[in-house]
Amino acid sequence: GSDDSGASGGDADITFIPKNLGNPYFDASNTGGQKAAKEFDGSFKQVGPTEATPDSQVSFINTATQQGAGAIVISANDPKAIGDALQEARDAGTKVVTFDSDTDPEYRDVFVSQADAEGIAAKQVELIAKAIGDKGEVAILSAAANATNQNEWIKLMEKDLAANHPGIKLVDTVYGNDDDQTSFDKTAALLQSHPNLKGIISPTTVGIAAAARYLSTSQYKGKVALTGLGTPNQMREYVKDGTVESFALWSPEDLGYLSAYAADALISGDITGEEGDTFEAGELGEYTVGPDGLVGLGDPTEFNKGNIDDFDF
Amino acid sequence: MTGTDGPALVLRDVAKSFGSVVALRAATLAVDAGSIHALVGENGAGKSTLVKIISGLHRRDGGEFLLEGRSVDFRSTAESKAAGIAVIYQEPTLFPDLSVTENIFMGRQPTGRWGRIDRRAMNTEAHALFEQLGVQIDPDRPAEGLSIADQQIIEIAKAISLQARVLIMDEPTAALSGNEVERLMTVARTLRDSGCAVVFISHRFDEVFELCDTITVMRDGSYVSTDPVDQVDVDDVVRRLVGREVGDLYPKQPSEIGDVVLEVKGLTSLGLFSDVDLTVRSGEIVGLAGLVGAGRSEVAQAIFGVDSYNAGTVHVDGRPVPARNPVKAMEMGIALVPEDRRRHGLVLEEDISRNITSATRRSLSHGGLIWSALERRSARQWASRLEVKASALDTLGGTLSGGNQQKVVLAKWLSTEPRVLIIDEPTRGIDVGTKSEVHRLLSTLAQEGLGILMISSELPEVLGMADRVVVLSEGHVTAELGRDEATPEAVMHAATSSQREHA
Amino acid sequence: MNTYADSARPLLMRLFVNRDAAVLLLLAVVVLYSMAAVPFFSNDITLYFLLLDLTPILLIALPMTLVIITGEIDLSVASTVALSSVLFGVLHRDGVPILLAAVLALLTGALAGAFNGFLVTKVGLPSLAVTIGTLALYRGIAVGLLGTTAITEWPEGWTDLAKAKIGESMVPLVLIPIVVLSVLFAILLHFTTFGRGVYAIGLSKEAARFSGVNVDRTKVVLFTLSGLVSALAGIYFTLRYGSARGDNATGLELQVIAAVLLGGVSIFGGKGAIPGVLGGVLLIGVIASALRLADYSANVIQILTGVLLIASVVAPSLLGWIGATRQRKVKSSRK
Amino acid sequence: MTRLASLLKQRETGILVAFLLFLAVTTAINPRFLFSSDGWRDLLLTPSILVLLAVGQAMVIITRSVDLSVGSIVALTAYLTGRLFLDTGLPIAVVVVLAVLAGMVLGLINGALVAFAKVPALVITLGTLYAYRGIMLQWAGSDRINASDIPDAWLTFGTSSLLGIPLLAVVSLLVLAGVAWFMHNARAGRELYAIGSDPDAAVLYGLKVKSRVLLAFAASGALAGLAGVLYVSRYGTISSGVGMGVELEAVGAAVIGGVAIFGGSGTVLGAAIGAYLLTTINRGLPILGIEDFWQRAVVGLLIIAAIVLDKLLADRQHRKLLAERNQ
Ligand SMILES: Nc1ncnc2c1ncn2[C@@H]1O[C@H](COP(=O)(O)OP(=O)(O)OP(=O)(O)O)[C@@H](O)[C@H]1O
Ligand SMILES: Nc1ncnc2c1ncn2[C@@H]1O[C@H](COP(=O)(O)OP(=O)(O)OP(=O)(O)O)[C@@H](O)[C@H]1O
Ligand SMILES: [Mg+2]
Ligand SMILES: [Mg+2]
Repeated sequence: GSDDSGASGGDADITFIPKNLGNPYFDASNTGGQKAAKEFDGSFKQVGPTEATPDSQVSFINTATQQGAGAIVISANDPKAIGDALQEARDAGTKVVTFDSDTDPEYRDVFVSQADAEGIAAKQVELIAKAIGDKGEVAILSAAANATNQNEWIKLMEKDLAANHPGIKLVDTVYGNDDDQTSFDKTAALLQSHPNLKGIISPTTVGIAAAARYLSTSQYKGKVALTGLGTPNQMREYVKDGTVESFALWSPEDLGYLSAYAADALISGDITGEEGDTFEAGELGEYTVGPDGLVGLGDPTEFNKGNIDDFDF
Repeated sequence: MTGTDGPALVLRDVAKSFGSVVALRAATLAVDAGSIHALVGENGAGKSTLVKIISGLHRRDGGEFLLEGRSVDFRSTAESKAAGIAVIYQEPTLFPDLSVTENIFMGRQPTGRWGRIDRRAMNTEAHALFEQLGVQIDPDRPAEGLSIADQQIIEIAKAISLQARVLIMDEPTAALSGNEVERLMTVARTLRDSGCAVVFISHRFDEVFELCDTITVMRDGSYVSTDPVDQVDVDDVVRRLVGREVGDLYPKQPSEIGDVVLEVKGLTSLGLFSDVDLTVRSGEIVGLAGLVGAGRSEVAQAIFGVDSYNAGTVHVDGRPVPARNPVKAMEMGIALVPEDRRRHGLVLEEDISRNITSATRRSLSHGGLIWSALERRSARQWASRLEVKASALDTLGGTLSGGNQQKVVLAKWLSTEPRVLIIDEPTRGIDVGTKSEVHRLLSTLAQEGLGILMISSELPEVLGMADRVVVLSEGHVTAELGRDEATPEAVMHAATSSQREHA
Repeated sequence: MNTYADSARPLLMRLFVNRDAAVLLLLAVVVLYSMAAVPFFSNDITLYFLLLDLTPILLIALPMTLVIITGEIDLSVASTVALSSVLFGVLHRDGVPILLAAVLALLTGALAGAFNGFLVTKVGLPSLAVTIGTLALYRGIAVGLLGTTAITEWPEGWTDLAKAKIGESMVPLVLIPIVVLSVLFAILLHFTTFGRGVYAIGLSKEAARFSGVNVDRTKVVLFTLSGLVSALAGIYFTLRYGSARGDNATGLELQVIAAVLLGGVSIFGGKGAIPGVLGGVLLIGVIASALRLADYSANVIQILTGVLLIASVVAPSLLGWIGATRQRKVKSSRK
Repeated sequence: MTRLASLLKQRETGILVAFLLFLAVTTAINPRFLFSSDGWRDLLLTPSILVLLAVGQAMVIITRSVDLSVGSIVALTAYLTGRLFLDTGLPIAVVVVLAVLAGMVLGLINGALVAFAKVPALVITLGTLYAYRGIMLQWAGSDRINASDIPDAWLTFGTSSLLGIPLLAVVSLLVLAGVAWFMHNARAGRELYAIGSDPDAAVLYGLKVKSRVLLAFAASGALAGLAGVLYVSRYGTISSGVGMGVELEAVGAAVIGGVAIFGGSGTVLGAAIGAYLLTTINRGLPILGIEDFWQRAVVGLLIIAAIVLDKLLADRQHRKLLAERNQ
């Protein structure tokens, strides 16, 4: 940045808007954001809808606009639907950072990505291939049918599988809507409709936990592999009892932490979202803005029996 | 312990008001055990309200209420029931989805272990009750679809099985036919003989004088008199009840009979009536007589178009009236004052003004819009023509007494300026004073050239008012009698003759 | 000749002591209080966002009012919004001119409403049950048609229209169709024979039939209108968010019904008026907006919506009960 | 009339036949749907929670009310269960009882508002649907309860079986049997029917309408509370979305099962079968090759088909009664 760092103190007023409230994933990112705000002495709040729909998110974006928030840090429920509201906020001088789930690039200044999509997709394909010996039928248990990030990963995984893993056949994709019960029941249905299923990939924390719970008490335990994205606290039990060999995730807390710093940098004018801009993100060190305003957190971590007890989130 | 040492039931100076409406001022009633006590009064005199106070449905605002000498104050109908009071309300209180047996024993079914209802015992008892009443009703069938008479029987069976010491019947005979009334009276007498105190409310004086031993008259929510039945006659009672002399009950004036206005040919509705032919001329009152259930209301409703029919034609002034289209029928000059005024005639929760104009809205609207001022002007005019007793036009229809409700319905239909008026049971549940007013009105209307088709179950009314009588039995026309031929015997004969013996 | 007063109550009392007046008064109080106490609330942009957010509810509340006054209910409205939104999107995606696509979506909405009406009148089913069924059916078709995708390519001019402001002001353009439709529905309900029929049906279906009201036709018309207006809301929804999705407007039906009931419409039918309903919708919207600005969470807004709805229906009977008790006391002390 | 004939005429029979037919077709296509240990388990287990809610809902609908707040009650009691496990270390039995009692209290609030304020249940429970859910969310914040917070014994309970029948299914069937007995054989149960058949007549008749309405809502609340604890036992995690929208499923199950929405007729058994049919169809559609996305549409069609059929049967019955009377 060109200005001295003193400019970032005091008036950085940051509003976090998660996909929905009551989601532990965003609870963790909230913690990270809060921590960062304390460090750079900004004010922080998290508001959001009770249901993960774009229209309910728009009301909260509008409110932040009215309040003249310094920056909105948001995980988008739709790449387009909240775009105009964000544009409106930017017109009023509010900076917009997306994290976790992006909007179209023109609606925000910076997207803090939990890992680049290719990396996530590749990691999950790698884990499932390892678990089933690179051969057999697999299925995907996703979140909502419209979730941007999920669909992108699924597309990339399909490509990766077709290109590099001819022995693995993706037979079905089902949607658990990030709802425990639905994900649980969908897992049961998957196993029945595909008797030869060898593995399930669930690239969502809610889905993988529900699927693990189903598998752990069913006849398929140990026979059908499960991997995907999950939090260590939710999955610890199933890794220990052998239902799940390994899974991956980045640290949502770090994600929130980094996003808050990115927001602060935007507010203070340290960065504008141009490719090549750099900023300090506290204990995470220096980050550089990539093409299309992308800021990558880093590669996801793989969790397994060996290391899972080292994490607590 | 029958109350030989005093009346079973005493109410003294009971008062009750609903908001600003004073229903009872100072009502008094003393009924002895082993007696059938008539309670008579004009519509709105407060009879039903008194009944509802006795049964605990309403709480009195003031006055005394003694049951077998002890002062009581029921807060719910359950309490009065437990104290031995059975009530047959003006409105039937059956549960249509439940079986007849369950209807009789609801809330006090015989139970066995674990509080399990003993269905067998209940059925046996129901059979016994019906045997005692001499009726054949399947105790297992649901109450839905029962005729009014059968519903009334079930109410009575309920009361008997309660072994009530006080039985109150609020206009139980209003919808019953001759022999059904007879049956009811027999039951009432049996109950009296077993020591029960019976209160009987009715507007039909012949029944009152035949059945009861004592008569209490009420007027305007207050007590007027109590006399043994053999010390008064109908005229005394009527005078006390109305508070003035009542003129002729059937003030039929001769009128000039003109062309046919309504012509019905071969009207048939499967299972209800068939091949009904009818004509009504202008200035003529045609009585449509028959037993309850003969299908008269159905014929009227089919003519007016609220019900459909399978065959036949209806013409007004020679022009065909389309089937199942009441709007068209109204436009062409048919008006129907239905039998059940509280359900079909009025919208109880709407005010007098809107009720009266509800059939003429179309003609009252200007450029498609309705203006309240026009509406009120028309309503005011018709309400005063019929002398509806109310202070303001926004009085709700439901708070009027039966007679005044009937006037509002009449106003509503007369305001459509019909060519032919079909009027179903014009004076059912209406007191004598108002009754003669309604009759005078019908007569005047006929004189003004209106054709009137009058359905009535009261023979004197038919004979007193009609120029011509058409008799319906089991859905078939069994006789058509001129005013001179129409004797009670001739009408009853035709009304009871079945189609088979007729054909 | 008998003379009758127009009313037993004085004119002023009739005007100011009723449900509609109470809702509108409450609305005024809440607005004034929020302007004074909630930061940013008095900005003119508040009104802009408020109206944009409330547009679908305001629109659907109009036919819903009439439907509920006849004693029926339509739970399928939000699903119809989604269905028309998705259909609009699919047609647009497949190259149908956008106006034609809108018209077809509107027609589908009307058809969906008419189907409800058909089941309620001709088959004689209770509307609560019917529309629970079509709630699932219409939403299911919407989700089925689009699957995982959302259609987000819309011509700029159209999406801007949904958010346009009138001139330089902060008043959104959509206010104009809302006002026009509100006036039309108010006239239909309060000043036409059709409207009288609607009330009569709600108070007594049978009596209405005997007075020459075509009960079935009236209901079919209302359900069709309900579907049509819901489809209109669906198109608005699509354009405002630039996104046709199967899960658009999830849960909106309960919000609409809550607002309508808060506005004084009786769930038993026969009672209610358009001004009160508009007041009810705005009241919920204003409270939610003020709470959000005051940084209350969405949960508090939910709780308050629920409590307000209950209070609005319980209050009259509570007041009645208090009145009756007092009257009884006065009477007994007079003795 | 023979017993068999009268059995065939029951409304429940039709829906049971539909259920068995669906089961047969799906199993024919994929035998594992029924003939695998998981298939059999899921068939019985998946509907268990909805059965409880449908039974409660049926009791309320039979009295001519409706309870839209059950989904929110499930959420509140499920979260309460989690908190009790997490914060108090009370024995499981005590926690279960407390959660059921809490559900009952929430139901009583509904019932009291309906019975004493004489306000239609649809409005009241729509209000408490919002209020209870909001309270749960406010209380829980963004806390989530995970399987690791729940005692293992309780989690095992949710997945283990007795003689091949999952315990949760055993619980729900026992509750069903108890309530069915009550509705058929107890005076209070019959009074619920009477009240729903004609509320005005019930008042005139002297039935204790208020306390019976309270009873129905308390029962519905208590069953929702039970559903809440069982939810914890089966799914282990409790998030903000627990039970969202389940109220319409419960009403749908009751209606499909032949409970008349205007009260007075239908049985809790029918409602339970309705719940079985609904959930099983949800699970079975993918096997029939119907894409995930179309499932809701099929469920909707099914609800409509069920009520239309029910109406046609009821009309026929009605005409028969009239004919009997006229002969
Ligand atoms: N619930 C109520 N609310 C308001 N007014 C009422 C109510 N019940 C009765 N009234 C009024 O009280 C008066 C007495 O009515 P009631 O029904 O007791 O008369 P009645 O003698 O039984 O008449 P009828 O012979 O027509 O049955 C009438 O003016 C009636 O309008
Ligand atoms: N409560 C009812 N439910 C169903 N059908 C009825 C009912 N009442 C009457 N019906 C049908 O209509 C036919 C004739 O009915 P209704 O008793 O109204 O005849 P009516 O001659 O008009 O008698 P009235 O006008 O004296 O009461 C009956 O045989 C029956 O089929
Ligand atoms: Mg009376
Ligand atoms: Mg009749």
